[in-house]
Amino acid sequence: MTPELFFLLSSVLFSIGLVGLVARRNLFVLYMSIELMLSSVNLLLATFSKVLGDASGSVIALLMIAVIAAEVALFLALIIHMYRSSRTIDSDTFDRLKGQIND
Amino acid sequence: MIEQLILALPMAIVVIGAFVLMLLSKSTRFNLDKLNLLAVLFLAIAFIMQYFTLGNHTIAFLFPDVFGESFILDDFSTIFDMMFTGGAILTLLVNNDYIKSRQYYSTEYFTLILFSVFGMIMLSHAHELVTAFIALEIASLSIYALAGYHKNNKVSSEAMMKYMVLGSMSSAFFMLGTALIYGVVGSTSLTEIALYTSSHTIDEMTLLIVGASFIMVTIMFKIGAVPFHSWVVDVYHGAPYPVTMFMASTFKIAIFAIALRLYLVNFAPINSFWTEMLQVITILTLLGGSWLAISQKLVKRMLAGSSIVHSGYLLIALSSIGLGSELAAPAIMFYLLAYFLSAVGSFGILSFISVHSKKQMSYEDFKGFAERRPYMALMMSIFMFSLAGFPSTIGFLGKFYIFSAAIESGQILLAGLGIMTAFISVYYYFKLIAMMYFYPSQTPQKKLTINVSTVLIAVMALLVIWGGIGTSLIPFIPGADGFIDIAKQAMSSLK
Amino acid sequence: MLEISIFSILALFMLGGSIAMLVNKQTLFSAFGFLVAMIGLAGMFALLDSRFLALAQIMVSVGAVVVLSMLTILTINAKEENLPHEPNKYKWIAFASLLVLPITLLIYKSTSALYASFATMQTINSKVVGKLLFSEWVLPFEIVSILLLSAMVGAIVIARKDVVQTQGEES
Amino acid sequence: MISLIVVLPFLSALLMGVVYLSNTQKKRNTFYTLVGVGTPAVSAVLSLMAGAELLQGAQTIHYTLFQWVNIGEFNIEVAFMADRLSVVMVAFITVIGTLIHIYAAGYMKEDAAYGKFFAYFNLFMGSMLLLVLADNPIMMFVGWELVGLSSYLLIGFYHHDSANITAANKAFILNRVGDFGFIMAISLLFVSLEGNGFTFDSIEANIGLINHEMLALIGTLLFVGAMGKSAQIPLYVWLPDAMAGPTPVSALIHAATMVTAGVYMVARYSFLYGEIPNIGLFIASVGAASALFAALIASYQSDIKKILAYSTMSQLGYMFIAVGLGAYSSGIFHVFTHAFFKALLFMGAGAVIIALHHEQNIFKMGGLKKELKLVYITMFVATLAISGIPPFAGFFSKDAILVAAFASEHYFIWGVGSLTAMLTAFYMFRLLFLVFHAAPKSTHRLHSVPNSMTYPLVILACGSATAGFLGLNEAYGGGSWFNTFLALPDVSHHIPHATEYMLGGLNVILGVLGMGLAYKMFAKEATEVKADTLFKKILMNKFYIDELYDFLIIKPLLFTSHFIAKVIDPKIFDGFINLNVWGYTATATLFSKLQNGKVRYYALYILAGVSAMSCYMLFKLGVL
Amino acid sequence: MMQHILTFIIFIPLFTAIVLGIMRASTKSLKIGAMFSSVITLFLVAVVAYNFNPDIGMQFTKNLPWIQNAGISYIIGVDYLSLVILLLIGLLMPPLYIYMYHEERKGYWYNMMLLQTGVTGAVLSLDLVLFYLFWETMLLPIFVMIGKYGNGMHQYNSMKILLMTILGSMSMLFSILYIGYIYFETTGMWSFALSDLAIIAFEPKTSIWLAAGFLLAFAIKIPLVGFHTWMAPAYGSAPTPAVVILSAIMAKLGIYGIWRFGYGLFESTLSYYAPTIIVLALIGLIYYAIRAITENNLRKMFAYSSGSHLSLIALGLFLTNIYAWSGSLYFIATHALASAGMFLMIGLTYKRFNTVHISDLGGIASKAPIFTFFFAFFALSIAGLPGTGGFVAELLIIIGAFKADFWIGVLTATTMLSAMMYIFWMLQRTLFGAANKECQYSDLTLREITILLPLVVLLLVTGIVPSLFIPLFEPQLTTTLQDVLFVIGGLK
Repeated sequence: MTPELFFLLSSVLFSIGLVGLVARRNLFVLYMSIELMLSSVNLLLATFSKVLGDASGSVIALLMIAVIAAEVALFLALIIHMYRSSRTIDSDTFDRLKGQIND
Repeated sequence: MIEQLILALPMAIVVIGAFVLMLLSKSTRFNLDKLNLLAVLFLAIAFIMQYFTLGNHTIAFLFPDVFGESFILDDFSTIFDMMFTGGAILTLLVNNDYIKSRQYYSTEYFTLILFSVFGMIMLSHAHELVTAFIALEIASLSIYALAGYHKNNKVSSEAMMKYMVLGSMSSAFFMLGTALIYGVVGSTSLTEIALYTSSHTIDEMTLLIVGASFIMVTIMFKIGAVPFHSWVVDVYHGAPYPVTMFMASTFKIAIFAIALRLYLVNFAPINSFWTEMLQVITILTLLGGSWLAISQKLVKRMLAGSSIVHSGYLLIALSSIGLGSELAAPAIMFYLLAYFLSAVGSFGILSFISVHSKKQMSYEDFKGFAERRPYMALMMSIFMFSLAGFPSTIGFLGKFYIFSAAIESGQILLAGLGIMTAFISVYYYFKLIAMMYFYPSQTPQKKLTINVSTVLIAVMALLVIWGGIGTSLIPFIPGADGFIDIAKQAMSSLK
Repeated sequence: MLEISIFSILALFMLGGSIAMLVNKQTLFSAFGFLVAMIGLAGMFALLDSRFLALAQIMVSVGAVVVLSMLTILTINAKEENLPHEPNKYKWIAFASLLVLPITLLIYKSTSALYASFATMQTINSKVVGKLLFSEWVLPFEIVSILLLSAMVGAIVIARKDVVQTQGEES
Repeated sequence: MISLIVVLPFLSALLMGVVYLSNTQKKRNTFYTLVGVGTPAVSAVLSLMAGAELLQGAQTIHYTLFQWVNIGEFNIEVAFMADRLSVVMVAFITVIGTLIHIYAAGYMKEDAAYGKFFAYFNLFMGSMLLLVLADNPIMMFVGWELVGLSSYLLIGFYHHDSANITAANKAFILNRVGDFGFIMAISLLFVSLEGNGFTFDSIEANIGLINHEMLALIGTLLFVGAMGKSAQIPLYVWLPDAMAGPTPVSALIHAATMVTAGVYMVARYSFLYGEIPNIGLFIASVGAASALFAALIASYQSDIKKILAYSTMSQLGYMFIAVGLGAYSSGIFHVFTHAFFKALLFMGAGAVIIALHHEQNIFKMGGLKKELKLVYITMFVATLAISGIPPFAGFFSKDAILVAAFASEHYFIWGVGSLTAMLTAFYMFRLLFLVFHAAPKSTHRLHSVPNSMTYPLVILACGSATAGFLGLNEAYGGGSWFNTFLALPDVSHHIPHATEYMLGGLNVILGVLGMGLAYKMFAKEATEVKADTLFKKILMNKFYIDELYDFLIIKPLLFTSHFIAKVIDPKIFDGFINLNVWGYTATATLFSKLQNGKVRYYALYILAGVSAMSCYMLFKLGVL
Repeated sequence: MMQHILTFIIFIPLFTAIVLGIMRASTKSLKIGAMFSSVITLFLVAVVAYNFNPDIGMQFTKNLPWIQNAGISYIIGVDYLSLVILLLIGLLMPPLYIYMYHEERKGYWYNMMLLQTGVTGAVLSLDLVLFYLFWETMLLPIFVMIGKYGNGMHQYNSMKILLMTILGSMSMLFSILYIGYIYFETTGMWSFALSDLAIIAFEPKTSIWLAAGFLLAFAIKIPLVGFHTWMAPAYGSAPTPAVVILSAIMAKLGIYGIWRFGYGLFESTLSYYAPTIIVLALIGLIYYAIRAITENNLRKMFAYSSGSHLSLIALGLFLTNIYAWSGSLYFIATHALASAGMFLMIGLTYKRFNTVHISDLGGIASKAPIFTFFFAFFALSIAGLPGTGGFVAELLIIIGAFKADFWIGVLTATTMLSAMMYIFWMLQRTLFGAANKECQYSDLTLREITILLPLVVLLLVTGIVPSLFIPLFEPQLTTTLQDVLFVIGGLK
């Protein structure tokens, strides 16, 4: 058992999160992608914790879970609000602000 | 112990203020005016206390026995604190009329502002990456919420959505970087990191460099460097004026607090690695920012685009630091001061105007402004001069320093490009002046309103001028030299 | 060997879950994928001897976050036609994957180059975490509470249905 | 004292100008007449006194008014020098000038801008005197230019008619072309003298410092100046048009004084031209060509003043023949005599024009010898003089020139000169016969001619008749007093008296021949010439020189100007700038198109940025 | 008092403007205040000129540290060169204010006062950054005046002049910063004082780039051919007081800049650029003149005329001999007077006939003789007629040109022809010919004559007795020139 696999896994997860962020238009998926990215960092931290034999990494990951929770609160509120005001969760429909705006 | 408590007090007051305001939110006895005053009161006390701690820091860390070395106390952070609290005070006071004219403002507005100020203060004091990250998140999350404060406005909501999605994305990079650095150093304390970087060669620090670079991505994102800039214009546009003002001036500066600390101290040995990357980003930022700014029709969007350009100037200095310029660090500090004053002023005027008009101010709307409100127009011109780097304003001295630093570090081309973009910026800033002055007004002259907002804007305008031409020959009043001294003092305390 | 196989299974779950999250059109299916990935992550934490973390992951991420999001999804109950129509989804995914490749490689290569083996350490249980949390990490821990508070305030502000309805107001 | 000669007219011009401008409506004819005619008279007296002083043996009179410029070695004073040459010039300029002023007082008396006229007139007098009395080339140039200016003002005196202004412009511009040569010449002269003073005296003393090529160049350029002022080929076209001015102006400026400035200048620089005989020959050739050319044109003109103008040009040609060939005294002598009879002719013509209600076409005149008896007689004298009939002044001066040409063995020039003499007699008598003898064409009552206009005619007629005797040379039993007095460095060739008599006789014969021809053709009955043959057509259109200038210079200039305005400035210079601006804004627009409002694109940009950074790090750090 | 006199001269107008602005003065008190400030500055300028010692260099100097951290100091002083322009500014402002007497728009007056401070400061400052400050400051009022009070496409044109000028200023700023850095590198201190910087020896290659930065700014301001497309539109659109200052003072500051900073900092490098600039100047001399011939707008015509003559001045400056130099300096003064007069006349024309287009004018001479006299006088003095100062200057430059090179001399002498080509045809079409019946002809009023008469007298005095003025600048000009020649010669 080597840490290499963990590293690989977490980097792949991080990347999947990034891809989801770029490729999808569903606000929920966007939000989950971000959570996935942060979670993959948690995995990385836990791995380091074990690699270094230092519990601090895990503590950081713990704090990070709290941060994720905070973001979740805001994100869910956002999604609800966006859906409520526009009846859609398609991020592409929110494009009133762009390059040159005349109004 | 008491001494330490006193030093911690400004921060504590801000957060206590946030709590108090939060608790008062359901009380009917407090209207917006009073809440505003209360918030300003808290911030003002914090500001004054920060002012008095300036220059006599006998201890380096707050409660080292409890917090370890995660909360640093130095002039650098204190000066930043003063800018944050000052910026928040100005935001609140200048926009007093504005928020009263909009019905959607409620008490949470003040709470969120105070929370974000708290986050920024933490950010500038943080001497530990996780603390810094959390502080950044506090500030960011509050501002995400603030950006979408006008919820009935789809544009505002959209801005919030964009800001939140992209901001969280960039935060993930910060966290990733932190994790990687933790993996290398075994600690996230900046002290340890500095120790590590100074005792290893660049070749040994591959992972640390990767981690630090991911942290830099976040910083670049927050200051709006190209290609991480795309949110800036839209979010500045969508957010309500007070929030835009707060973001453009205060929050942007907060990012530099951590960026400079990391860059100048902890990552100093690996700076040289970044030089080329930074230069490319700088060039892109300067060009992209001015491209964006020049093609806008709304003044707010133009200012947003130009704020990207200003980040570009700061990046010039940042890369000069890596090349060993001695001027660059105080230059950044001074430029931040200059930009702070000018941006607060210009956005303040925009929001002041918007008190009575409900639409976004485009260039066209400024036609005849000088006839309607001659004093406002004059002050707006002063801020535009300063942003354009016209001499006799503080903006000129800021650019002067930045470009001197670039030349000192041998980045002639960057300095040249900077001057070119400054030239282009003259176009879009002076276009506004032209609109204000060159066209007759359709509506008659408005009466001169003297209230807190206008007085503060006038004070800002005077400071902008005084910071550019003020001389220290006049006793008791520090001139431009005073500002530079502050910048130098901040930087020298960093080492 | 056991660890490897557990790891493999968990990793498969996680990858499968996250890919499901990535490609599914139905939001609820995506959320299920995400749930699977999160549970897998908890397993991974356990595998890495961070029991407290695993617990926290189950409780917070799975128990609170994902469930909350599912609740939200169900509350919104977006109909088929309200979901985004994404004709070029896979093209985008392919393109983004291509762009993401260097980042993945960079993280993976640079980390794995540095560490090839685990250190032997005791299991990180709540005692260890608690000790650390209240000694070394007390400041971040303190301010995380403020973060949560501010996020709460923010969420309330955003999600609250406003009494005042002034449509058409710009800026 | 001699400074007063110059300064007085200027002051009076200033005075009258101010008085005139203070109230243009008010008639103050007495005041203007008093000041305007008085000052030249005072100048005349003063210059005669100066002449007397010189006659008593004084060499030159110098007077420095003040320092003008003193920079480096360029040390110029406003100083006057009355040597024999300049005194002669000054004397006849002031005397004849005074007469013309008197005449003008009559001629212009009904003009509303009487005061302005005299202000200009005195300005001209001052300038001309400055030119003549100048002690250094710079001051001479100042006078030279001011003469041009006042000429411009006077030609354009009737400014409501745009054609007159065109004529004035033409005069000034062609003069300025000459000045262009002049100023180059004096600059070169100064530069090549390397700071050995810049008065005429010191130039003469140091002329040896300059190499021969440079001298030739300077001489040529100086002569370009003279061409402009003295209306020689190719810069003569302004002179006929300049007749648009009032007749006294034509008399004073375009006959007696200004146009002779070129001759005076060459004589002034005689020490220089003495070193470069080739250039002298060139001058003589141009003079000869101009003389013949002008005479030919004059023979086919119908405007009385234009005929006289061409005749002036022709006579100036003679003078240049003289000075070119080194016979400076003869040249100046001809200037002197010519001043009398040409002024007289113009004034007579003016009287005729006034009498005929401003009719200038000679074919519409006729039979005036009874009505304008005095005018007829005086003009007859003048015509005889200009035709070179002894003993009138013209004979002696012209003869001297032709003799000099013959003696210097430039027979071709001599031949041209003689032919021109015949033509001169022809066209002058053609004029005389058509105006006074031929049958009257109109029955209008004649306009009365005031006395102030006729008395000067008489005085000038006396001068025309007798002035020649001043320069009577040994062959005719005189002592060449004029030449002796001038003491110019003439190139002398001794030829036998017999040859001189022969040449003189030939001249008389040619003159009489021309006169006879004119009598035969025009005395009784004459019809206007028609441009029926090519030759006539060319002559009547003055060899199409105006058109040539128009085609070669004016059209290209205007075209270039339009081309710059339409193409170079907007398309090239501004075009370059606008292209840059366009390129920049186009890029900016493209760039802001990237800002398409969709959040995933924004994420994509960030991802691309991070990805690029990662690539860079992958390679730079050697992770791969 | 004496050591602060220049400071007063610079700041009195600005101070007046600020005080009046704060007091929210009425138009009338604004007028009086502006007039008063201009008269006081004129008096102070006269005091300076009276106490000026032509035999020593910088005088009345004042050196104060300003922004010490950046090595920027407040150094002002006057020498032969600045004195000439200072006198011009002092002399021109009161007549301009009298000209503007009926102007009721307050912005006019404020801008003019600011403008005066700008140009005076630029002329007197001896610190590069201070100079840059004033250099930019003087652009602002022009920008506003053209844009706000101009005519035609004034908004566009004012933006054009602003941007083109600032392009130059930015390049100059770059050079200034670089020079400061070089000084820092060699001495370890920051300083932008001209006297400090003059002692550093630049590397030739660097020096070429640095000089280019300065020259670009000045070439645009002059403007040399190729940098000129802002000129005609700006002059065409600008209101009369602005155009007078533009042509009479600001364009000269381009020359002044080369003289002071170009020759003060990189004598030898300028000789590297001299051929190019001489060629440009010669082209400009003829190009602008030809362009002016068919120009229908009087303002634009004299804009081109200004360009032509400023090219001549620039030419004289780069010929580096005593005649050309003193000619250039003299021309700065006389051309300023003449063009000021000319543009004032054009302004008066506009007031009367509501047009500055030649094709709409004509026949003024028969109706308004005094007007005609002044108009023609200024036009002719621009053409360099003897008796006016312009002639002396042109003569000196031509002599200098011939001293330098025969062909340069020949081309320079064409100035005799070039000005005349457009001026006389213009006079013919505007003043003479048949009167246009639609125009309301009225002759100059006494107030207008008082504006113009001093200019006429000055032009005549400078033309007739130049020796009154030459001793003011000749000794130091010679010394400076010798220094320059020594450096150039020392390198060869």
